[in-house]
This record gives sequence, structure tokens and C-alpha cells, in this order.
Amino acid sequence: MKRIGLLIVCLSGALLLYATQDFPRWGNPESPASTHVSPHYILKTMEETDVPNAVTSILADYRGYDTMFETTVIFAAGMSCFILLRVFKRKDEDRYYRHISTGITLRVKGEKAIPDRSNEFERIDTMWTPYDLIIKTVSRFLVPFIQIFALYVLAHGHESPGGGFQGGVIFGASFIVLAIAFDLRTALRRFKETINGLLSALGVFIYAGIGALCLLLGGNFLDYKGLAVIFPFDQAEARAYGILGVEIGVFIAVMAVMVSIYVTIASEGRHDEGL
Amino acid sequence: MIPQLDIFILTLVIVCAIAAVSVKDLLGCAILFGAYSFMMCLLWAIMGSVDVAFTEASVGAGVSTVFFVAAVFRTTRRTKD
Amino acid sequence: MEVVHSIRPLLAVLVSLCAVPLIASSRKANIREMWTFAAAIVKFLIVVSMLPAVLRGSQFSYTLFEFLPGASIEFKVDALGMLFALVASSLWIITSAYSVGYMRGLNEHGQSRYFCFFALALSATIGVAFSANLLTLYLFYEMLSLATYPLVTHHQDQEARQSGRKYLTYILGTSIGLVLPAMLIVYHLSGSLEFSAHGLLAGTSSKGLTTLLLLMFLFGFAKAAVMPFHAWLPAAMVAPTPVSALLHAVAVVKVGVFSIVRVLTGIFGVEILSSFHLGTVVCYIAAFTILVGSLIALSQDELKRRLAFSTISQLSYIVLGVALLSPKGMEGGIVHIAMHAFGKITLFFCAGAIFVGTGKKYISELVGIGRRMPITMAAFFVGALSVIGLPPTGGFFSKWYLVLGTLQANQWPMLVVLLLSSLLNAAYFLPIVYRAFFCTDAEALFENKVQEGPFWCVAPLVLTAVLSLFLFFYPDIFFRLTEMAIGM
Amino acid sequence: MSQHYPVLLVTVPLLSAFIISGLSWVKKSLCYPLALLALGTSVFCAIGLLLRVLDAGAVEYHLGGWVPPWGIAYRVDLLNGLVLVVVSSVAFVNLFATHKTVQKDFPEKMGIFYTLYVLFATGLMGITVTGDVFNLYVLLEIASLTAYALIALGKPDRAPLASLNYVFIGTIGACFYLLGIGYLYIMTGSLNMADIASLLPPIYHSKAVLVAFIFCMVGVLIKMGFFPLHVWLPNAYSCAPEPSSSLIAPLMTKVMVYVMIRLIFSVFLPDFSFHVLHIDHALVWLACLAIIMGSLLALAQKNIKRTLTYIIVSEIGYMVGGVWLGNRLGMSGAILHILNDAIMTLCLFLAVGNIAYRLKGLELQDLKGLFRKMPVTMAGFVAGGLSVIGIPPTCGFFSKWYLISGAIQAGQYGFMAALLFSSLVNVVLFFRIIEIAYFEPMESLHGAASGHGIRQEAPLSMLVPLLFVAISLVVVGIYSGTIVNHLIIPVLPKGIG
Amino acid sequence: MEALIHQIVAKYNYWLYIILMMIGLYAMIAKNNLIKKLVGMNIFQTAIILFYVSIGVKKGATIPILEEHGAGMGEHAVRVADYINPLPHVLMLTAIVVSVSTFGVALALAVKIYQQYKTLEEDEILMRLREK
Repeated sequence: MKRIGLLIVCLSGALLLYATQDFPRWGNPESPASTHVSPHYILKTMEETDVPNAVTSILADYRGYDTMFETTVIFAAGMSCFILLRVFKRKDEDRYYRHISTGITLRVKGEKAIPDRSNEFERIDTMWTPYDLIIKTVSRFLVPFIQIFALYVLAHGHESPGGGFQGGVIFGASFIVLAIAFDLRTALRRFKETINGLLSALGVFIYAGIGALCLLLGGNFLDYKGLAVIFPFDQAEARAYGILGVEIGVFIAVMAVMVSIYVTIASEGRHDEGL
Repeated sequence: MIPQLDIFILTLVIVCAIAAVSVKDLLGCAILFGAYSFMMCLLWAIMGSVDVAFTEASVGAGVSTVFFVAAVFRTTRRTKD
Repeated sequence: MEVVHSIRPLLAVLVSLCAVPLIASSRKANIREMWTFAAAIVKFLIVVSMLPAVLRGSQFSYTLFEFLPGASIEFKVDALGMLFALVASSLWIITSAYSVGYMRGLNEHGQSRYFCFFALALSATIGVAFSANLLTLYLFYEMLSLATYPLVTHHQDQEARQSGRKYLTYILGTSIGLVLPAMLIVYHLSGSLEFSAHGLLAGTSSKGLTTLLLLMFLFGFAKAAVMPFHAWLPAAMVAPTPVSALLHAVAVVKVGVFSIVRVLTGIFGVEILSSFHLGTVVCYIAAFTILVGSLIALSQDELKRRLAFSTISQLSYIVLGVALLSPKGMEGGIVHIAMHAFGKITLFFCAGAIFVGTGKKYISELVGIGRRMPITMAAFFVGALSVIGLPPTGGFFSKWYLVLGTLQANQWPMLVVLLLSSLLNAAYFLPIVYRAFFCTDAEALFENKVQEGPFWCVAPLVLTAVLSLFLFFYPDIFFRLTEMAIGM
Repeated sequence: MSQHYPVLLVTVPLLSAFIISGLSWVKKSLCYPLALLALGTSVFCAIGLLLRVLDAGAVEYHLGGWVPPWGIAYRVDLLNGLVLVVVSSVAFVNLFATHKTVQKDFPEKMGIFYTLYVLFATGLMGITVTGDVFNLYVLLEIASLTAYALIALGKPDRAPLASLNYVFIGTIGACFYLLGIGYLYIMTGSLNMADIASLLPPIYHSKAVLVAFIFCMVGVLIKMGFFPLHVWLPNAYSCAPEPSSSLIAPLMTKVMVYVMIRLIFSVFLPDFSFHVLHIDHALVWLACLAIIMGSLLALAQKNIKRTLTYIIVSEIGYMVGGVWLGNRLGMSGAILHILNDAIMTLCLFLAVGNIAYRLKGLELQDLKGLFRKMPVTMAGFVAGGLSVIGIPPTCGFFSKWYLISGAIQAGQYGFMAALLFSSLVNVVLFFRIIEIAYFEPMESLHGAASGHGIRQEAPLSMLVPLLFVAISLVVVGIYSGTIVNHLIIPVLPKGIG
Repeated sequence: MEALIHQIVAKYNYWLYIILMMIGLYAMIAKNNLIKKLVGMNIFQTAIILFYVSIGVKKGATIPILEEHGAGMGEHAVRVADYINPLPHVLMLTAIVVSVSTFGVALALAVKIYQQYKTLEEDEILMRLREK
């Protein structure tokens, strides 16, 4: 197997190398890749979409259809992880609780359980996670800033690098930080599974819905300038706002899916204990 | 861009890649993989594709490493190769 | 010769096809058999209704759908097809009656399945008879192969399984492996598959390729049981006797022969065959089959197997006759389709009746059976005469014309073969009859009181025996059709 | 509205997939009807689109209102019009047929299952309809990703592993394709199929284009499971749960064959594929190998579902070989076989699904006395089998007809021999199964009073689709001449002799 | 030799991505541990992304975000050669997303397999399967 693998690898590598001879010189502005299609985007993005960041304008408008499916891929990944790992019935193994005031750990056998919100006992994971005040405090401080930064990234996708996707990932990461610093249940209490599922669907739905809305307004699918009919913008602005709208959709979907994938993997789909 | 820095990072990328696939511990593999992604993201930033770099920094070096660690936490660190 | 566009050929095919769901759905035996009879009679009437026009020299044609130019699913009723259809549909009525008697006599299981596939097989047969081109013929040929599989394996025991396997291997294997490519090559060469009076391949194909195609077709239609592709026929004798009777004396094997005749006349054409001297090749293959088949038949003790091998050799008569390429020979060969059908089905009916009546299958057990079932054995005698080709039976004429054909084509070796095999036929049939009637009380295995099989078994075989006698005196209709078929 | 059909038939299922997954948290019972509605709509759109293309010629649709090559464009001609109808209707029928099984197997995850199901269909339809090479890649990933999940839901002992191997190999395939279009992009600077096709001819002889072609082809061949690259296919398809396998097996490979044809026809024009580089003979021989090996491996299987998967492997050989014969007959045979093979694979897998719904296992010896137990299902199975064998008037015969005559015309008698060989092997395969189901158990058949006499037919909602498909086998076969003349011959480009 | 060096220097990014791709592909094919294969898969994908990004590079150009003065109706101020080709970046954003999605699903599968077999080594799993 190893030998065959090596053979295949070397073969394809040799092929690719062989082909590089015909490539235009690296970084050559005259190469067809840089002269055929892309100049249009650079020259026209401001005029047509009113978005200085060419990447964003292409991502969400010129090739917005790709991006819709890209978001759908994320969504599909979330759904796949869910359907693969999620188990609804509770695995009745022993649970561990810590008496808050004394710090004594006690072990409850079988399916008996102390209600989660009781104020003298707190549940701790089976694989014991250290009770670390510094991490908890720091992350508690950090999370709002992470989230604000995420929103900033989303909002400034037009002028600066970033956009819905990166923002969504960062926002989701904030919940993951929460889940790691405290425990999975804390994070889940703040971000219920149902909400999560609904949001992940909603996010992609916003994207595709805006596209459908443009269709209903008489344009082609995802043709944002149709929005100019109902909103008081000129067409370029309409496109800019349409881009913002879909970016928001991407943001929501990506955030929700990232969290759900993490939670599902980290807890083997039981959503009670995790990393 | 500065060619020396460029070359340096390129070599680092390769080193991280080889290390990631050959280290005998999956947790270490996860971390090396994160490092690899981060180097890659630097490389792209140097090449001027800031959006891709940003995405890679948040996804490759960030979230997917976390997924990776979570998966290792749920399975095992042991690997034969 | 004008061509009438009429749906009747299609109807003739569809009748028994439509009967299938009715038979399957009807729970009571009587209703089931009522449907069978109805379908059989209606089919026969439709066929007969076309007879006068055909005799007047006109043709019926109906195109179901066009698949490719020159290769459509199309029906055409000409003299040759008419002859075959007439034989098959008339004998179906008799056989249905017989199978009612037989199946009830042995109260077999799965009777409705049996009758369903019986009807299916019949419509396939009529479809072959009326097909206007090779594609249609191939379609119904395959349909027949599949429809007869459940009939052959009706008993569903280990033996049936083995022989069913053999049956399919030979029939499907050859038709897919040989006929299909040959058909496609023909289509590629000539751009059409329509049977035409002068053949399609004239001028389009070299000698080597033509020979190859000829052999592919000759062996590909393995239902004709040309050696070495004959082994399925004795194996298929595990089937219930009516099935053997209809399918292995009439439908299946005759379909094979009929297809070969069609291909030789309609695809190759007499001219190209004679110009390449390919007729002789076929003649020798057929002659070989005739002799070897008869010799093996001599050595068989089980009655049905002996009949099977005799069938093998008799089929090659037809191939031989056509391959002689002389008018008389062709005439004899084609008429033999009808004559042999009536004779051989009588023999099978008798075998079945004996089995139902006494449970005996082996010839050595039949000594003196004439005392117990004289009518049956008398019919057996008539059938034997017809197959041997002696007057006063229809078989005589076909044999006679075959002999004339050999003379006409001055193929002396073939003449010798024919005479020799007739002797062999006599040698393996007459002793049975002789020892059935003339034997001392000491060696007789049956006591001296008449006890025939059930009425529904005996009546049909008497009828067929009478028919084959009748054909000696009034064979005209078949000869008319034949002469029209070979266009003289 | 009709000018929006191309996008509607993709986006309606897409939108409803999101709604379904939302509903799965709120009201599960609505998921199935909604999925049915969505796929029904896309069937409607696909048929409407095909009719539109038939009378008005190829349809272009500019997404976002951007003209290609700057924006993404859909381009629908008769070829993908036909494939669209196939994909949507197969997905629809299968959805209808497998509802009971889904209810039985995934009670609380039904909503998500249908989400993935619809997304898979969406991905395939998007692949078929798109005119942009990169958009094709994204949709390919959607289809693959959902397929991984749908497959992994099978038996817990084998399915996840099979699915993970599928992930690896499928990703390699997709990445090769991505590399290929990357090479195309660096040479031409465009991603739109028509645009690339117009830019390529001057640089036909550049090494990069050659390598681009090789990588695109290899990627697609991996994805379709062409013989030496088929290793993932049997495991994945046979371990998948019945509803998914009867969805994925008929569609995935066929759509990939379509992609190959599309690449040959409208990206690298036939001129390049057949005249500039002379690999067609080599590929036809590979196809022969695929056919023969597929048939032989199918003979070696003990499990009916695995047998079917290996039959698929050899059927892929039919289509690839037919395409690379390089003449009109072979091409039309291959395209017709996309349609026919989809139908017959669906028929067989639905029958297997019904059997699995009643029986424990699918090993050959589990099928004893099945003709007694479920006659209708077995009738459907036999019909599918006959079509695979190629018995007229089932559709399998007619595509085989075209393929063989194409082989004769191209003088590729090896390919003809391979086709005949595999038909004969299929005879053996199916009659082996039929024998077991029909003869065994010997003893109980004659003694009427025995456990095997009892009738245990699958529920009606599973039988009706099966019979419908079985009948459509014959109907399509009867009209295959019409289909070829009006739908397939017109799309064959000029370059083909 | 000189020419080769020149080749490499001219296109060293392409060479580099090919090397990375070979590493990844080799890991995918030859490694025995499922997660290692996964890592290989990701390296493979990032290598391709690197390739695409290298396509877009232009010597002496800046990131594809127009300066403010280029805003409004001032195309005259915008020179194509000043800005890096943005199209490959967009494509690669999609590719990254696809790769992370595949990664997540594959990890979920790996966890599922581990639940079943308590190992991630392919040969051990196959051994188990053969035992059954």
C-alpha cells in the first residue's frame, strides 16, 4: 500500500511539475488569470456594488451564488454531525457533583440526578475538569470583546478584510471559549440546542430568502438591484445592502453551526459533558 | 514583501506539515496542525490575500484545531504512525 | 401482392397476453380453464380470419412502434408465418384441453401459474410467427425463453432446477452471445432488419463474414437444437407432459427452426447462400444432427427422452430441407413444420396419457400396454407412422418432398441420410407399438382389461392422431401456403 | 415564471431543506410532506424546462443578473435537461417509496434525514444545471457531504468506516477536479464553461491544459467509481441504509458520468478530447476491463446488495466506454444508458429495500421462498434484472443496442465482447438469485402447509412506486428510439463522427 | 542547472504547493491512523488553496481593497495592476469552508468509529471486521 501510494503521489507530483513549465511567470500582472475576467471586478466594484473590498463584492454579489452554496455546505456539515452523533437518551452512568460551599465532591449512581440549577450543588464532569478561577474570570471578561469584535468584522466586511463568515466563526468561537473555560452545560444554558438548530437554518434561509425576494421583485435570483424597488436606494447601494443582508445570514448560520459541531463532537452527541 | 521572510515561512510550513503527519501523538498532531495552518495564513497574508488569511486564521488555526482537540479528547491520543 | 394494414396480428398476439391477468386473478379452477379456452379459441379464430386473405396472396402488416429506421417492432402476416401460426394456435386449443386433464389427473401445484405462463408462451410464439423483422423476432424469441422457464421447472425440485439451469444456459446464452451480435452486425452492414424476399446481405458482405454470421444464427437459435446445442431438449423433459408436448414438439423447437428458416430466406437470401455454397455447410451440420439424434434415440429407454431425441433429428430435417435451397426441398422442409408437429404432439400426448394412467415412464415397462389402453396405443402408432413418414399420414408428404429436394439439388449424400434416418425412426418407434400389442401373456405387464386414461387426456390425442391422418388426404392448405412462402 | 425554471428547480428544494430542518425542531410531522412538495416542484420545473428547451433551444440564466464570464450562468440544453428530469424524478419517487423505512429506522432524526436527502438532490441538480466549473465544484461538495452522512447512517459496525473511506477518496477526487480547473483558470483566466471553451483552442497543445484535462478526468472518474478507482463504491453503497442507497446508487455515478460528458462536450471540446490527445482507445480498453472485472466481482458476492453495487461498477464501464467510443452511436448509447441505468438501478434497489423491510438479512440464503413471500416485489426485481441483462423490450436492451452498434462502428470488438460477456454474467447473477427465491426450500414447496407459504408483502406505499418504476422500464424502452432521436442526437456536438 | 534554478525561483510557490500536496496525499494514502489521514487530507486541501492564492499574486500590487479616493465615480484613479487579483481569493474562501466542513464531518465519523471499535488504526479495525 505504502509503495503504491508513493508511486501515485510521485506520479501526480511529477505531472503537476511538468505542467508548471507552461505557467506564466509567478506574480506576472499580464498573466491571463489577471487580465481576462478579474479586471472587471477591480474596475467596476465601486460603481456597480459600492463596495470597496473587491473580495467581498465578488463573494457576495458577482459570485454570490457560490457563497450561498458554501454556506449550505457548512449547514449540511452541521446537520451531518448532528444526525451522525446526536443521541437523545441519557447514558445512565454515574454523575459527579461538587458541594459549592465545602468543595466536597459526591458521586450519584445510575439515573438519579440532582436538578442542575440547585444552588448548593454544582455538577462537574466525569473526567474531572480543574476548577480554575483565573481561566473562568479571564474568559468571562474576554467573551464580550470577542463577540463585539466579531460583530465589527461582520459590519466592516465592505471596507476591510472579513465579513459574515469570519465574523460568524469568531462569534461561535466565543461560545466555544465559554464551553471550554466553564463546562458544556454552561454554554448550552446560554445557547440552547433548539435555538442553535433554528438559527443555523434561519441564517442560510436569510441568504437564500434574499435571493428569492429579488426573484419575486422581478429580477433574477440574487439580483440585489431588485431590492431598489422596495427600499429607497439607487441600484449600487441596493447591492451593497443586499450584500450586507446575506453577510448577516452567513454570520448567523456559521456561528450556530460552528457551536453545534463543537458541542456534538466534544460530547459525543450526548450534550451533557464535554471538553 | 521580503523574500527572505517569505522563504523562511515557506520552509516552516513544510516543516510543520511533515511534523504534523509524522508525530506519534494525536494531540501533538493537533497542535502542530494548528501551527501549520497559522504559518499558512501568514504566508497568504504576505501574498496579499488578506481575506483568505483571515479566514484561515479563524477557521484553520482556530476552530478546526478546537474540533480536532475535541475529537482527540473523545477518542484517543494513541497512534501507531 | 397488396399489403393490408390491420391490427389483427397484434390482436392475435395480445389475446393470450390479456388472458394472463384474468387467469392469474381467477381463484376457481373452472373459471381459470374457461379463460384459457376462451383465449385459445379467440386466438385461433383471429388467425383463421386472416387465412383467406393470405391465401389470396395479400399480407397483413402492423407497426407497433418505430425504434430505429429498419428496426421497428412490426408484425407481418405472410404465408410462412401463417402456416406456423395456424399450427401453433390450433394445437394450443387441443393442448389446453389435454393439460386440463393432465394437471387435474395428477393434481399438480401452482396450476394458475402454469396456465399463465402457458398463455404467455403462446403469445410469444404467435409473435415470432408474425414478426416482420429480426428485432421483433428476437424480442419474442427471448420472451418465449423466459416464459417457458417456469413451465420447464414447474416441479420446483432439484432435478427441475438443474435442467432449468441447463435450459437457460443454452437458450439465453446462445441468443445473447450469438444472435444479438450477429443481428447488430447485419444491421450495421445493411442498415435494416426487415425480412425481404431476396435477403439483405447480398453484395454487402464478404464470404468469410457471411459464413460467420450464418453459423452464429444457426447455432444462436439454439431452440432448433442443432447439435452441439441440443442438450437442453432432453433435459427439459422434466416438464409436465403437456408442456413437453406443446413446447418441445410445437412451440419452442419449432420457433427455433422457424427463426432459422426466416433468417436463411429473409436475411441471407437464397442467392447469396447458393453463390457462396453455404447451403451445403448447413446441410452437413443438419445431416450430422439427424443421424446422431436418431442413433441416440435408439438407445433411450425413457419414452419421453426417446421422443426428445427423435425431435432433435426431425427438426434438422426442416433445416436440411431449407438448406438444400431447391424448391422441392424447401417445400418439404417447411411443410414438415406442420406435419411433424401433429405427429409428434400425438406421441407426447400418448406418453403423458400412459404416465397418467399407469405411472410408467420407461419403454421396457410398456410391454403389453396395448391391452390396457388400446386407443392410446393406436394413436401412438399413427403418430409414429407420421413421424417416420409413411402413408397414410401427413408425414409422408414432407418426407417425400424432402427426398425430391435432394434429387433436385442432386445432393446424393443427403438422400442417403434421409433414407437411413427413416429406417432409424422406424427402428426406434415400431418396436414399442409391436410389443405393446403383440406379446405373449407371459411377458405382458398389464392384465387384459381396458382402462384408458382420463377422458380429457384421451380425447385430444385421438383428435391429433385423426388430424395427422386427415393431413394425408387434405394437405393442400399447407402446401398452398408453403408454395406461396417460397414464391413459386 | 417559466424563465426562472432553471434556478427554481434548484432553489425551491434548497429553501425547503432549511424549512424542513427548522420544522424538525418544531413539528416533525410536516417534514415529509414538505420534502415531497419541494421535490415535486423540481420535477415539475425540470419537465417544464425540458419542454421549453425542446421548442426554444438552450436556455441561459444569469444568476445575480451578471453576464458571464463575470457572473455565474446556468446553461440548460437537451442533455442536462434530460438528466435533470431523471435526477429529480428518481429522487421524488424514491422519497415516496422509502417513507415507511425512514419512519422505522430514524424516528427522531427524520427531519434532519429529509433535510440531508433534499440537499443531496439539490446538489445533484445544481451540478447538472450549472454552466460554471467552480460552481460545479461547490455543488459537488454539497452532494458528497450529504452523501457521506446519508451513507454513514447504516449498520453501525461497517457504515461509518465505509463512509469515512468514501470521505477520503471522494475528497481526493474533488480536489483533483479543483486542481484541474485551477490549471484551466491559470491558463485562460475564466471559470465559465462556454468562455473557457472559446479560449482553449489556441493553447490546445500546452502542457498545462493537458494536465488540467487529466486531473479533471481523474477526479470525475474517482467520483463515479470507475474500475481501478472503484474501491470505495461497493462498501459505501452496500452499507448505506436502504433509503439512502436507493437514492445515491442510481444518481451519484450517473451524474458524474454526465459531468464527464459535459467536460468533454463543452469545456474541452470533442476536438481536443478525441483528436488532439489520443487516449480514447486506452479508455475504451479500461472500460472493457471495468465491465469484465465488475461482472466477475459481482459473481463473487454473497450479499445481494453488494452484488448490485458491483453491477453498478460494470455499468459505469458501459457508459464511460460508450462515451469514449467517440462516435454518435456510442455517445447516444452512453447518454441513453444514463437514463436507463438510473431507472433500473432504482428499480433493483427499491426491490431490495422492500425485501430488507421484511427480511432480516440480505445474504443469498436469506432469500429462500421469497417468490411465495413477496411475489410483487420479486416481480419488480425480476423486471429490473431483465433490464440489466438486456432483454427486450426493457430499456436496458436498447441502450446496449446502441453501445454495441457504436462498438461495431468504431471497430472496437473488444468492447462488444465485454458487453456481451457482462450480459451473460448478469444472466447468471440474477437467475442465481431467482433460483434461490423460487426453488428453495425444496421440501416445503410441495407440502402446501408450511411456514414458507405465508404471504408477507411489503406495504402498498412501497409496492406502488416499485411497480411504477418497473413499468417505466418497459415504457422508456419502447420510446427509446424517440428519446434518442429527439433528445440525444441533437446535443451531440459537431466534432463527433 | 541554471535553467532549473531559474525555473524554481520563478515559480517556487508552485513547487512548494506541489511538495505540500504530495505530503498530504501520501499521508492520506499511506498512513494507517484515520485521523492522520484526515490531517493529510487537510494539508492536501490547503496546498491547493496555496496554489490558487499564488495564481492571484501580482508583483508590486496591493490587497484588493480600493483606497477611498477610488470610490464613487473615480475609475480613472483605479489601475488594475495596482490590485491583486481578487477572484482566486473568493474561490479559496469557499474552498476553506468546504474543507472545514469536510473536516468536521470526518471527525464526527472518526468518533463514531471509535465508539464502535475503540481504536482508530485502520488495520486493527479491519482485523475486527474479519474476526466477525
